[in-house]
Amino acid sequence: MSVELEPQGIEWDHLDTVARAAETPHQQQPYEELGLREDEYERIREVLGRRPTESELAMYSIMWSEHCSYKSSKVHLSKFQDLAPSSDRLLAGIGENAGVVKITDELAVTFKVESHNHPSFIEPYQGAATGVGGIVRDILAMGARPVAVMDPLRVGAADHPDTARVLTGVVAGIGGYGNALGLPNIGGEVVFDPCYQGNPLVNALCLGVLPVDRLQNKAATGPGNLVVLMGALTGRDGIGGVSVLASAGFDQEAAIQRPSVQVGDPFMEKLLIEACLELYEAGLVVGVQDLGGAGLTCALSETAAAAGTGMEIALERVPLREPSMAPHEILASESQERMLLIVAPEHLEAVLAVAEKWGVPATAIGTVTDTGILRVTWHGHAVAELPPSSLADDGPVYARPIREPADLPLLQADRAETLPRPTTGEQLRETVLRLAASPNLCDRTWITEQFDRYVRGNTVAAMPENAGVIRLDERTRVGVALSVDGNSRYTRLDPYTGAQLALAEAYRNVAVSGAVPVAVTNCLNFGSPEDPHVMWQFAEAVRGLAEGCAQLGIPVTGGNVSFYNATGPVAINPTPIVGVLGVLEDVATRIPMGFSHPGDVIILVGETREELSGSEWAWVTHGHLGGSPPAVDLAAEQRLATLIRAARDLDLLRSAHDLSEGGLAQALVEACLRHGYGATVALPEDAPGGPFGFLFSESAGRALVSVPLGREKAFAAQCEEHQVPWTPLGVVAGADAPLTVTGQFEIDLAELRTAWSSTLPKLFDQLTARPE
Amino acid sequence: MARVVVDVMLKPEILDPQGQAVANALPRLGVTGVTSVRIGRRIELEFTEPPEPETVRQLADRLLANPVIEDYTVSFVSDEEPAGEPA
Amino acid sequence: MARVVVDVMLKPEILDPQGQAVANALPRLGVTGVTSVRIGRRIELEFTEPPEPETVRQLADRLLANPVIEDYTVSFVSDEEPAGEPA
Amino acid sequence: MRIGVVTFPGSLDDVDAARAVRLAGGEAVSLWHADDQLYGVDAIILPGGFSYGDYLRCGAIARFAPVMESVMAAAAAGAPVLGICNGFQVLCEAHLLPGALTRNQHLHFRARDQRLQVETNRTAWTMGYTPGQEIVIPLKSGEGRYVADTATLDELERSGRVVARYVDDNPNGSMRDIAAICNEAGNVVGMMPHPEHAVDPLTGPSTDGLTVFTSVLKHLAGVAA
Ligand SMILES: Nc1ncnc2c1ncn2[C@@H]1O[C@H](COP(=O)(O)OP(=O)(O)O)[C@@H](O)[C@H]1O
Ligand SMILES: [Mg+2]
Repeated sequence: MSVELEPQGIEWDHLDTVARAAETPHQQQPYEELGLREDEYERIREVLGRRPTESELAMYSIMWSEHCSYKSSKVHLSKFQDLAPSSDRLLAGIGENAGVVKITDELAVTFKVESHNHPSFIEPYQGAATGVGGIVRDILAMGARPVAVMDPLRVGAADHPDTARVLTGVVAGIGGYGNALGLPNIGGEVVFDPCYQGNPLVNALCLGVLPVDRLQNKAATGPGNLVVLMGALTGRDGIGGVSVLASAGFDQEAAIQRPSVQVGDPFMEKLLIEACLELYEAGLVVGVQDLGGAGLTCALSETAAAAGTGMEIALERVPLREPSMAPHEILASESQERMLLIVAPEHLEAVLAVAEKWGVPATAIGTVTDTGILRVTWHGHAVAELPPSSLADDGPVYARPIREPADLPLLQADRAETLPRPTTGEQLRETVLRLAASPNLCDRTWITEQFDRYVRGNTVAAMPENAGVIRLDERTRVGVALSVDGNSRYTRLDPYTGAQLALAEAYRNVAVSGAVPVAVTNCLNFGSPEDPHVMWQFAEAVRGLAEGCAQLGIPVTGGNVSFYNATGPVAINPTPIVGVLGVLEDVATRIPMGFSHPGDVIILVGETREELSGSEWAWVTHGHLGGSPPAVDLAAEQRLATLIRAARDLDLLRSAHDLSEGGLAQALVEACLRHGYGATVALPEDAPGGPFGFLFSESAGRALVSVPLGREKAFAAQCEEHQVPWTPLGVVAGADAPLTVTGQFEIDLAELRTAWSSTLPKLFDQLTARPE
Repeated sequence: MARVVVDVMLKPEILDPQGQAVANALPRLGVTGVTSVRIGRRIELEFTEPPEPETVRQLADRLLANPVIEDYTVSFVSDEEPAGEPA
Repeated sequence: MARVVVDVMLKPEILDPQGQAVANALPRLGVTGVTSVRIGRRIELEFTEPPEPETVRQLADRLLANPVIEDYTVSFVSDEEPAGEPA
Repeated sequence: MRIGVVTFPGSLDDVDAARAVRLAGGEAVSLWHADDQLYGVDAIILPGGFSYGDYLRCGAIARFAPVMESVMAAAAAGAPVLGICNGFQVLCEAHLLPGALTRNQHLHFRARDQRLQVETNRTAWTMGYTPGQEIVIPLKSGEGRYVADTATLDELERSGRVVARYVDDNPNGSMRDIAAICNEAGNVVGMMPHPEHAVDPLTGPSTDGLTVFTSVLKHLAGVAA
């Protein structure tokens, strides 16, 4: 369905062509309004040997934006590759649309997390929905079938009126798009913090599966091959949207002169997925690239640059939703649900037939050339003529100034370990209940019930389990486990350690599920790179993550950077989100998180130190953020991971749950409530920080396990062998029996469940009146 | 060019939870004196030339509305009235 | 009793996947000559007495419509005249 | 026995329905929305999903897909037809079943493991259950609230055509807690929850759903005999 419409009311003599640009070298151009610096504009003129046309200026301004060019982060991100541990599993890594990890000789998976923060503040539903759509197309572009999504979210204070607007909209949007696309949601995070009040974080992760030999790439090779645009019609959606919003200081005002909001069409995306997979299977495409931020401009320049070829594009052949669109608008449009295909001429008919079968518009809009020049014409007039690599690869690169925040020493000196603490059993009891009911630790069901976790029939574990587990092969039952984590309070106190703690937690969540961690993805959400303090946080976090991955021997396979996240003038807490992927030879051996058999022995593995700074307790009960985050010991995390798998293989484990925010107290609460069994535990006499410290410290490298009665000695022997400290705590009690901490307190399970599960409904239930 | 508007509303006896949710939210916005809120669908169609009223009625009956739970009204709008299509 | 109708439609430049899906289905029902279908919401409110136009506008702005992607029109319907000829 | 599973544009749980048929011991045959025939299948499943994006009304557009002509004819001729979730919505839009499915009362999409009571085994798709049996299978829908006028509801009750009801709490405001109904002959069943997602202990909350698929195979065997 190729509708060629003569643009109405285009005054041809106003069209800025290459010829005209050459004739009028001194014409003023609005490069600053488009976010380009003067020296960047000069460089463009050098590259072209003339002033850019209106279309070229638009193309450079988007491609050289922070979002597309990574100009501030490049010099740091290189650490991921420099320090990358060698892995024979990695089939594609950083630089591709998403990293690809070999699971068996036949099967590979690809996964990546990306941000859609700023659009989600302006229009939460559509912002989140198109965020899911965007990452799904990245996965699709690798040749994979998308099979699951996850959604790490950060929003403002739970009781702030605007938080209801953002959270309910974002959750509805993620569900509205993901559910309609037929992708199970298998996990995520929701964290409330005032620092995100004017700038929520909506990160989305997608997992895809592909036969090893179906791996696709984006290179537009083979001069003479055709360039085919497949998917939704092109409209004025978010012109300069992602790039401008994610690249300029963002605030309420910016929202006023917003680009037109991108609206997602999951139905079209579903058809696009099926059509692409059919094309891959039939071997009908030479190259493929998704259209995301920077739309056609990005897809054209990246595919040509990757192959070192050129292109001849007839822009008027692009099917438009709005006939009056000008060339630079078509090039910049961020309309969703579109893919770019490179197709051999003899296969065009077959490709169009597949598109037709699925009811997806597809049109040949140009050809690959050997000129090394991307030439774009509009009804015969050349509106752009440039080297694609100058857009895709040779953008500006900045080593931004870096300075440690002046307030950091003071902040770190203000330790939570010195805060007044509960002492009596009664006070401890109240604290357990208060934390369990706190917005960051309470039951997520109100949110996760809005997501389909079953579709496609391969979900072996999902919320609220430690990690999502997906079966890849029904016959062999091989599968993967995935977890996404991040704690921005830790990172605020110490970005290097904070990033490693995020890595450690995701690694631990995957490990306690029984999987072998093999690969990492990440989304780095930070403030303005023009602020030296933010840039220092960024550099430290990247260093911490890169060195941590090197030590754990698992490579970073891809990710995304989101700068300019701030509420008013104040940057958000630095928020690196880390996703870890693990392999399960047989998903039937995954380890559940909850207590399930009365009489099972409850054991805490790992070392507990008195570490309360940055903790959920300090935040909830004192609104306190200060001191140094818990120490990281990645070697200990590895020993814990090995222990858990060894014990699992010997049938010594009934359940395992990682300890994180809220410490042992919260882990007990979650393990009890998962299947409705109580527990009777006693705290060790010599506990560091006393009963309180033992319950609420957030020391890393720990897990709460339950062991069948009679197997505890065998388990202890395993702990010895793997040099992991262990502390027997007690036993799993009966169904609906209370949670008892001997000599301290007892909490009726019903009371505990009510406290844990009423928070989100109370906050958000009736506040969803706006009709959809 | 001819424009037809089909308004589809849930039958009065069918519960309209969306309308109810809006009604419940009104006091919070300081709006009082609202006795009922009903939310339906407004469908604007552009025809190359004026369609047979019967064609439109059938279309509404078979596709645009579900007579089991919905009522609809058809109106033929003159071109002057502000349009909802790309300017 | 006063009846107010708020019609909410997506802004012209905003993609309307619903309208598109319906438009694509029409030929299968033998309906041709349709150049565009846009689907929005019709919201009928009953007030005990005629509200301030400003009140209704604010209501539409803050609750009934999403000004980021939608336009709306408000009409004050006198009880006699129907919104269109009932089918 | 060959059970057809229809794929409309936007169908999502078609692969799952086919898997369930295989696990029950049947042969799953995939049918395409544009097909003008049923390739001799013995029974038909309209799977869950968002056919045509659920735009306009769930099932409203799918109901006009070419394959539906054959499905309606087969249903009239007594062939077992099961509509799951979106498939149930299509069956109502096609007037193969009375009533309609509307927006959940709480306005949210809701996915949960749902307890149901099977009310009758006098249908092709539930003959393997015992009346009154309680089962747990996933429910996942935004428009699952069954509505019909009082006369229709009374008639459904009187003629024993309420196939399953929600127990414990009603997840969507469905009238008379209705989760599934059938036509007079009992060969056409519409069911909001997803039995095909409760067929394997590894991926479902139970295997209670498998009986739906073994039932139809048993029914067909009986018919054949
Ligand atoms: N937005 C979300 N979407 C899907 N699942 C979520 C979301 N938020 C939290 N969850 C799930 O809820 C459970 C608890 O979350 P969290 O406390 O962050 O787990 P952990 O601390 O072990 O990583 C996890 O299974 C997580 O995947
Ligand atoms: Mg976490």
